[in-house]
Amino acid sequence: METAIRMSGLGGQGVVTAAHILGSAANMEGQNATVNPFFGAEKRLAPAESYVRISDTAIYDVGEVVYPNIIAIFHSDVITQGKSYTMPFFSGLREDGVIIVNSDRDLAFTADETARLKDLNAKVYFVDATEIARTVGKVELAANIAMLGALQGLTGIVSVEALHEACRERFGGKVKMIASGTTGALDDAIRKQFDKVERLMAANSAVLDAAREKAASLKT
Amino acid sequence: METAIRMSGLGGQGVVTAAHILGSAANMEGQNATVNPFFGAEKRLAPAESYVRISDTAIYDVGEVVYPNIIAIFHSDVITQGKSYTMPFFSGLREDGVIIVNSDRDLAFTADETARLKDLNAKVYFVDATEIARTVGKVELAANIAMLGALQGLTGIVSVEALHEACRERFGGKVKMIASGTTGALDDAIRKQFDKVERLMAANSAVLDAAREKAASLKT
Amino acid sequence: MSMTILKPNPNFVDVLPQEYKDLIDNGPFGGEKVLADLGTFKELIEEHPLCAGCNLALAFRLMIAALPAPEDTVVVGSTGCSSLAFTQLALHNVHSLFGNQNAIAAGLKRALSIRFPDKTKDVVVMAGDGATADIGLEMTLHSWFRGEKITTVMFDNELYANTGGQESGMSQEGSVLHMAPTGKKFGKIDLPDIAKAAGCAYVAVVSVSRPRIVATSLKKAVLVAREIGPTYIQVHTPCPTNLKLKASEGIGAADKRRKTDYAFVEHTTDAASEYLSAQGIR
Amino acid sequence: MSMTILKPNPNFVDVLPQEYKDLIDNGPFGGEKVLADLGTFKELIEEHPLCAGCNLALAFRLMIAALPAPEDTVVVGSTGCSSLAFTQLALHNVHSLFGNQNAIAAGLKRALSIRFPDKTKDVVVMAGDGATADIGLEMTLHSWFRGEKITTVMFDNELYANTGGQESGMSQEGSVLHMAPTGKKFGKIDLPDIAKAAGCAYVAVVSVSRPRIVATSLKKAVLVAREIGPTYIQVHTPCPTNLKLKASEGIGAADKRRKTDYAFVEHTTDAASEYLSAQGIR
Amino acid sequence: MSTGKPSLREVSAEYMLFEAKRDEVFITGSEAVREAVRRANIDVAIAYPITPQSESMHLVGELFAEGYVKEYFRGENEFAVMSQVAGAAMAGVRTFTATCGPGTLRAFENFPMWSGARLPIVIAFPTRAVNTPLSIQPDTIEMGFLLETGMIMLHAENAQDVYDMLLFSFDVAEQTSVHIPIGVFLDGFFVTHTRQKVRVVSEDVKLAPYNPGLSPVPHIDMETPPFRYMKDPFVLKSNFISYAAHASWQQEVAAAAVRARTHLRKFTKDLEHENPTAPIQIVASGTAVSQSRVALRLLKGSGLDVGLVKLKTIRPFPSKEIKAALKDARSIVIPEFNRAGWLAKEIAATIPNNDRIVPGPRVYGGMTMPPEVIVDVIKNGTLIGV
Amino acid sequence: MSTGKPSLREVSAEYMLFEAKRDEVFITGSEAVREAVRRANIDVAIAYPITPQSESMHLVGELFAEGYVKEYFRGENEFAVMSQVAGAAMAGVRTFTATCGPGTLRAFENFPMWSGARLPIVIAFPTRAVNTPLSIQPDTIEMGFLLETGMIMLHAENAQDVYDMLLFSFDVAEQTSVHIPIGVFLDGFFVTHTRQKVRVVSEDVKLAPYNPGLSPVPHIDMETPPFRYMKDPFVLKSNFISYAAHASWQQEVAAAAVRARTHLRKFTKDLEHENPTAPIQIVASGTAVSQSRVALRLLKGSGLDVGLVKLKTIRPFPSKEIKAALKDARSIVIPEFNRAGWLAKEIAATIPNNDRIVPGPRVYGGMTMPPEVIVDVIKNGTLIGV
Amino acid sequence: MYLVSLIDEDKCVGCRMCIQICPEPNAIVYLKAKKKARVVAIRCKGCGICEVSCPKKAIVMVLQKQPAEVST
Amino acid sequence: MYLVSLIDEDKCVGCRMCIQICPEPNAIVYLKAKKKARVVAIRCKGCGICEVSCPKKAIVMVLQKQPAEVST
Ligand SMILES: Cc1ncc(C[n+]2csc(CCOP(=O)(O)OP(=O)(O)O)c2C)c(N)n1
Ligand SMILES: Cc1ncc(C[n+]2csc(CCOP(=O)(O)OP(=O)(O)O)c2C)c(N)n1
Ligand code: SF4
Ligand code: SF4
Ligand code: SF4
Ligand code: SF4
Ligand code: SF4
Ligand code: SF4
Ligand SMILES: [Mg+2]
Ligand SMILES: [Mg+2]
Repeated sequence: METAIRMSGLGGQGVVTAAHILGSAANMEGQNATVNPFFGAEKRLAPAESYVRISDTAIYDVGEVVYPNIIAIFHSDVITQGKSYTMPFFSGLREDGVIIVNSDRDLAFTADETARLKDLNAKVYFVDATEIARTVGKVELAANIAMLGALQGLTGIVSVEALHEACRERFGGKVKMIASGTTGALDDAIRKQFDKVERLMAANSAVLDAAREKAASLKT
Repeated sequence: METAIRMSGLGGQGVVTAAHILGSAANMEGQNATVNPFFGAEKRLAPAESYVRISDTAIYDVGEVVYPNIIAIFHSDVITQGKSYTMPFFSGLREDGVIIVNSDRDLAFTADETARLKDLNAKVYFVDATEIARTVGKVELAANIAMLGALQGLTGIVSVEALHEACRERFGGKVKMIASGTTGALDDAIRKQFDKVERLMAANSAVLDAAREKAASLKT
Repeated sequence: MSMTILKPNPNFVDVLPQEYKDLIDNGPFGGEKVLADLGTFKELIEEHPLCAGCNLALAFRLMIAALPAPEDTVVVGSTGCSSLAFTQLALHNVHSLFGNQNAIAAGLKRALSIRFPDKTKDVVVMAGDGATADIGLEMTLHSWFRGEKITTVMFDNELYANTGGQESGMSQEGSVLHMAPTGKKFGKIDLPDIAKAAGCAYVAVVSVSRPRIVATSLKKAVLVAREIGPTYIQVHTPCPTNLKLKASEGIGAADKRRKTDYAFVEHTTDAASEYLSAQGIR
Repeated sequence: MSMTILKPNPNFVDVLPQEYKDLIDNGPFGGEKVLADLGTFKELIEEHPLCAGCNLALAFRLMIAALPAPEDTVVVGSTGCSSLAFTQLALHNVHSLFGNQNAIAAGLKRALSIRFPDKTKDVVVMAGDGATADIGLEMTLHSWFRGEKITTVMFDNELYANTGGQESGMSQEGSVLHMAPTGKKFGKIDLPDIAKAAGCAYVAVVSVSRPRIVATSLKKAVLVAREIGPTYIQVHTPCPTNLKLKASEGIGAADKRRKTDYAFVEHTTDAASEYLSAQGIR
Repeated sequence: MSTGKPSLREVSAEYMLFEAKRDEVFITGSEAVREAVRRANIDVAIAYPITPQSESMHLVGELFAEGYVKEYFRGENEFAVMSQVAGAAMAGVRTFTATCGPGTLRAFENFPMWSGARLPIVIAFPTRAVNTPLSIQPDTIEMGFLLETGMIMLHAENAQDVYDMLLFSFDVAEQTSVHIPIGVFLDGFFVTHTRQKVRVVSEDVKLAPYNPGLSPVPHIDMETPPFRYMKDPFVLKSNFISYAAHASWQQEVAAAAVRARTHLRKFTKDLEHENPTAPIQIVASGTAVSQSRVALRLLKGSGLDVGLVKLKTIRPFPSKEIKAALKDARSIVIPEFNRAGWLAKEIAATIPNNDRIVPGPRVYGGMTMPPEVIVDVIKNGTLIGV
Repeated sequence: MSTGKPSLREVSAEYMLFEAKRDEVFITGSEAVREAVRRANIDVAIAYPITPQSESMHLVGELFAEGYVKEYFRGENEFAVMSQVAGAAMAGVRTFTATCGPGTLRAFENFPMWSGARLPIVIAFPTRAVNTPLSIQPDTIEMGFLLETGMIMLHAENAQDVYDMLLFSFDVAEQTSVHIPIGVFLDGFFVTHTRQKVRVVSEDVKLAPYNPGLSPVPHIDMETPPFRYMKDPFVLKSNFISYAAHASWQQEVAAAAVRARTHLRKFTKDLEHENPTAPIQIVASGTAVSQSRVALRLLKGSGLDVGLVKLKTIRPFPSKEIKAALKDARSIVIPEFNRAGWLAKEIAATIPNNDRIVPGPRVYGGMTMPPEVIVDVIKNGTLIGV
Repeated sequence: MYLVSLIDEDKCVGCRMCIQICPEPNAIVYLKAKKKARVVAIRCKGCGICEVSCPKKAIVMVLQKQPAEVST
Repeated sequence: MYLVSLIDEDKCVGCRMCIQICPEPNAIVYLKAKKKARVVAIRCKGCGICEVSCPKKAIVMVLQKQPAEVST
């Protein structure tokens, strides 16, 4: 069984980093995984997308995930301002899929959208990941970690332990993530906000757990 | 019947010009003709070659003449110093062919060469074209015209009148010859030696006739 | 272009985007705008995808606003961050290959002179430092040698921004960048100096942190290029994203350099000065 | 290269061309030759196909004779008349593409430094004005910007000779040439000036009509390039063939220009001067 | 810059090609380029020398000096020249240039750009070998490299073809439904430097000028309203739209070449077929056709029945016509002036039962192809069923 | 410049590829390039950025900073870089570089020069579309352009292929009987930017260094006597010798590629064949193979019997092997990530009865090729006998 | 990313510095009548350049999520 | 083309100017013992540069056809 995940957000939010961590976590715990970004210009605030495939058998399929099982929306502008390469935000969603949106409120969809989501038997969750990042991690830029926590809490696609471990690996500096062009530069910005790597890792860890618990509580 | 002519000399001697004039003459009198140079670097004193094909039927064959009926050697260095792209100088000569060499004396060939020329039933003529140019035309650079005269006198491949006419056309400036690269520049040098085009044309005309008569007298 | 061409056919007005209508009703075409008018008219650039806080975007915005005759100006760009903003520009503009901007511009300018013998069409090249001084240097310089009547603007962010922050010939000595992992081994290319030697009639080195100077230099450059010869503006637009600065810090970084090694420099040939004075510009 | 490598195996001597044997017995390898020795030793160039009276051939001959260490010198050429002489040169030399000579040289020099850390291999580029200032300009300049330790020589015959006399960027203003049928519209590219701005440690402008100056400049340029940085020599070698002069008139044409607008100019950075003095060269 | 030759009478391409009276002149292929350009009413021509192209662009320069061409200059290298020509074409004028061999490769990136930008540039390629080792000799290898650049490709056999093809190329390239570049290929030296008879029309006519109004893409002149001005352009709205934009544009360029067929066929056949029922067929283009003609002569009386397909249009490739022409051939010989054998590959990929093909002879390095070699391949190659 | 990493153990390519213990890492294709380069004992690497190549050459730069690569810098453009690498290779050292798409076309003239100069450069091409319109997306069109440049071409399906192919390429390219460049092609983004499992050997080994003494052409180092020093060189002595020199050199370069087969086969098969007896066969290279693998999965149980040929060596083209593999195929589907369909053309020109081929599906513009599309072509395209 | 600029009209003196230093076209408009600058929130990318550049410290960055409050 | 250079040893003072100004390598040799220059006719292209450059007018251009006379 292959699970395909699409993450949509804005440049600078860390969707590529989030995908990397999720894929690494799956890989660590012995699942097959591949991770790749959307191949576009990467600018702060421009649409950004990344993809993770997780499976118990070999994964061959390459490129953008056209038919995701899980969609994570990192910024409400993706939906409300159309800041996205993939319109509508749930296009291609497979049946019984899950959508997780970073928003401080439940967004109202059009009647048509609601009907189509219902047809697909999709579950939509709103999690205020930015707020969790701000309050728990003291830095908004950890919103991507909060989204990962929420995703774990809602889908259990990887274990909590693996996710923590992958997170530590990513920010511990042992393995440097190789992201294309500007993404790499954008991604480094968050490190600058912490004087010590340990502190960043602790903050991330707390954010991850808080979001995970928050999301789990929403699960229907 | 197609007659193929190869002219070999040194850069600056005007083998390209000579071929042009010969081909034009044939064309003027209603024969089919094509003219082309050897496609090499063109430098003063470097080997130079050009080719004329004359026929009563359409000519298709392109490129260097591999099997000439007539070979005109504009400088003895072509034979004695090996200043040539085509070695030996008579390579490819068809049976019953004619060779005309600009030289003040009869060059001695090796026994082997002599035998091979004899096998081919080739006729070899030595004409001191440079001397004729110097004495009759007052300019060594007209040696190429002298060679044309000799060629006419020995082979009659074009009429005397057509040759004169083509010569006038070439130097009259009405039709500018388009030669590749340096050839064009080399070719202009001769004009500079005469204050008036008419004088150049008269000199050429005299050289042509003198050489033609000289050659005809040699004809065996 | 006359304003009648711009005015939409009334039957089609309702299908046009509001942005276009705003541009026609309250844009800069026809009547010349000055820097102080910004904020009161519809600009020629629509929302672009460049980074928040991008200095290059600011320089681009200021220069487009300062064009003396936008209705008869065509702009030639090159691959790089700026090319992403070009698609949002309401002037005819070209993007073809990385680095060939001055060759395209030369062909354009000469052809426009044939087609419009009685009108001036301004041709302005705007490209990155990599496009101008590295991969396109030969075409930049030869357009100047030939005296092409075009304006060349370099957005000098001192690196290849669009591909993720690699060293360019305009990077500072010692900068540690992608493809310069042990620090750049040579100093910035002195293109303003070379521009003088190459025959530019007007050369200006400006910092994005001084909007007024950016705007006036651009205007001078375009005017001089009309009559006198090639002109060159090098505008310093450090890239906050690749310098790993906060979005708000980029402009300060520019201003700091302006006060040290990136001060305003202007070189005007006598012919150009004369011409500018005759136009009432000092 | 040590002389033992050069010495032929006695068993093969009889199949070697006489020219090669002369070169080993009486050539310039190993012992340094000076200009005055010409005519007494076997030169490194064999009979070449360049035109009778070619100034470029003369400059080439003088410079090859002036190399401080021919046994450890490699020469990089480009397409053009000179490339026809390169095939007759008894030094390792490269011809690859038209205009890429300074890029080839940069790669060569860096690789030779890796292979021979304890030895100096001189890398000398010799190419036409078209190769250096037109089609290869970007590679010429960037090799200088990067400070590549190579010597660049331009044979300035002020046109594209090998293709039959077309205008080049180094042609004089007003010259009527192929591809400039109404006369060239702009002046000679001021490459010596640009070379200075680009960081050359030694720049010389010389005329072929002064053999001594040609030889000493070349030697200085090669020495400075070893330790200090890139060097550039622009040698005026007007082309009698394409100028439609008699073969004997070319050298005079060069000398006439030397006395007007092609005078000897030398620019030596302080570091280069110091280094040359230390070598006992003034 | 000049204002051209107002004194010349403007005529249609059809008139120029079919109706106008012609005179015979004895000129080289390079001069044939000049004669075509003289009558083509060209606005901008830009040159960079390279053997064996230089003569033709010298002559175009002379036409500029005489006022036949409005603007002309020498660029700094071929890459720049092809971009300069592109800039001029974008501004809405008629353009011409030429290069070959190393110059073609130097400028290479421009050619797909031209097609993609829908520029109706006409360019002559007097083909030449490419380095290393350097050779200035004829070789058609560059045509193989250019096959997928989107341009229309015509291959001339002789100076007459050059003259005719260039003149009608402007008309075809500039059709609204086409508007992509056309390359006319003439074998270096074999055609460029060979003086031969060419029939040309009188010098007092010229083609009607380029009409910028008929371009399918807007020119860069600020004489039409700026397009695509909106806050969130559609193309950024969806992966699929963004991908499809690129893909469909490529398809449109390819389709333009296909649409060009109709227009090309007004002036020329895709191929000419001599002795079509013969069991042995030679297929060739350029001067390989000429050499094959001589081979046919040599084969007369040999008992071998041989036909000859002269391919003129290389892009769009006339697959259907080739298939039809070779339907009944038992053996197919494809002489080429290049090592790669791109034409043999095209045909092998096109026709069924491609084991009928005897690839070659191939001559490269600059020598002419002795017709005897073609005869030899036919006599030996085909009979032993290679 | 550094002196490299003397601490690493020198091993043969065979040991590196087959014997050394491997560990599994979770990396992108760009990182796989780094891991190969780390172990390849490279002297000179030169870079110029272009998406999606930049990351790999950044990483090579980091290896330089760490001492794994002796010399590294950024050139001024791709044309220059390819000449700089050539210069270094001429001097007798091991070189590496990478570029793609527009960069490949910008540098184009260098590639036949490399082959002609017999330079064993290894270059990675993370393939990308070419302008116009600009697209940074994956597209294999550049491979079609490079087919006749004389270089050996290998096409990687995934990061593991990239790692393995690069490492053995040095060994193959540097053989005396080969000594021509090798290009390793990896689909941009699909491979370069996709994180996946790759098995790599430990970091304490490196390939044995390049041995300049084994070069079939002398290096430019003045360490061997100057050659060809005579008054009248033979090559100027005869048209035929001069022509033949160029032609035979081209043949020798082509022959070197053929000789490379033996060496390549020590390390890889020309092609891999899954389900060879199936009447329907897919032939693909690069990530089109991956998408085809998924298609095979989707087709399981459909009743259609489909095989898959994964082509790894594109040059020298394994004609005999392809013919054999497709001998009994009734229908052949060739999915490609480019508009031109160069692979379909290669195969159509190679196999008999090429009407068995269903060309396509072709996806370009950067989108992935949904396996469903391949299934669709097989289900519909083949059955209706297109 | 999560912020937009907000001008305090009480502090703003209409010097237009913010307008000329903002990298986004038409993101700050000038209210001629009031002689004040005003941010068009929908066009603001929240970079904060105007904030650091305003000589009167009239600008603050606020969380984007209150569109009603920002874009009046 | 048809000429080669010939040095009159009586006039030659051995200044070597001709040697340094000849475009052809090894076309004029210096006879150390005699302190004179001598043309190697087989290498001379007859350009005449040495003729115009010799300060002593010791050089004349002669017709190439007398090899015996020239190359001694
Ligand atoms: C021939 C070619 N080489 C490389 C690239 C990749 N490329 C695109 S933009 C760019 C860098 C642009 O740098 P610069 O000109 O300084 O502009 P910036 O992005 O910094 O504004 C590069 C290397 C390309 N598109 N084409
Ligand atoms: C890419 C490319 N373009 C053009 C040429 C043709 N070409 C060969 S040499 C030459 C001119 C050389 O001029 P220059 O460098 O001044 O040398 P010169 O012959 O004058 O000594 C040209 C245009 C070529 N070989 N390759
Ligand atoms: S990467 Fe730098 S230059 Fe490019 S848009 Fe972002 S801030 Fe501007
Ligand atoms: S053409 Fe000019 S530069 Fe070239 S070899 Fe002849 S004289 Fe020398
Ligand atoms: S900079 Fe400050 S004071 Fe000036 S207009 Fe803007 S908000 Fe008002
Ligand atoms: S925060 Fe930035 S984008 Fe927003 S108004 Fe201020 S300067 Fe403009
Ligand atoms: S220049 Fe004259 S005097 Fe001097 S060495 Fe030569 S021949 Fe003798
Ligand atoms: S004539 Fe010319 S080639 Fe002969 S010796 Fe004198 S200078 Fe040398
Ligand atoms: Mg930049
Ligand atoms: Mg020159």
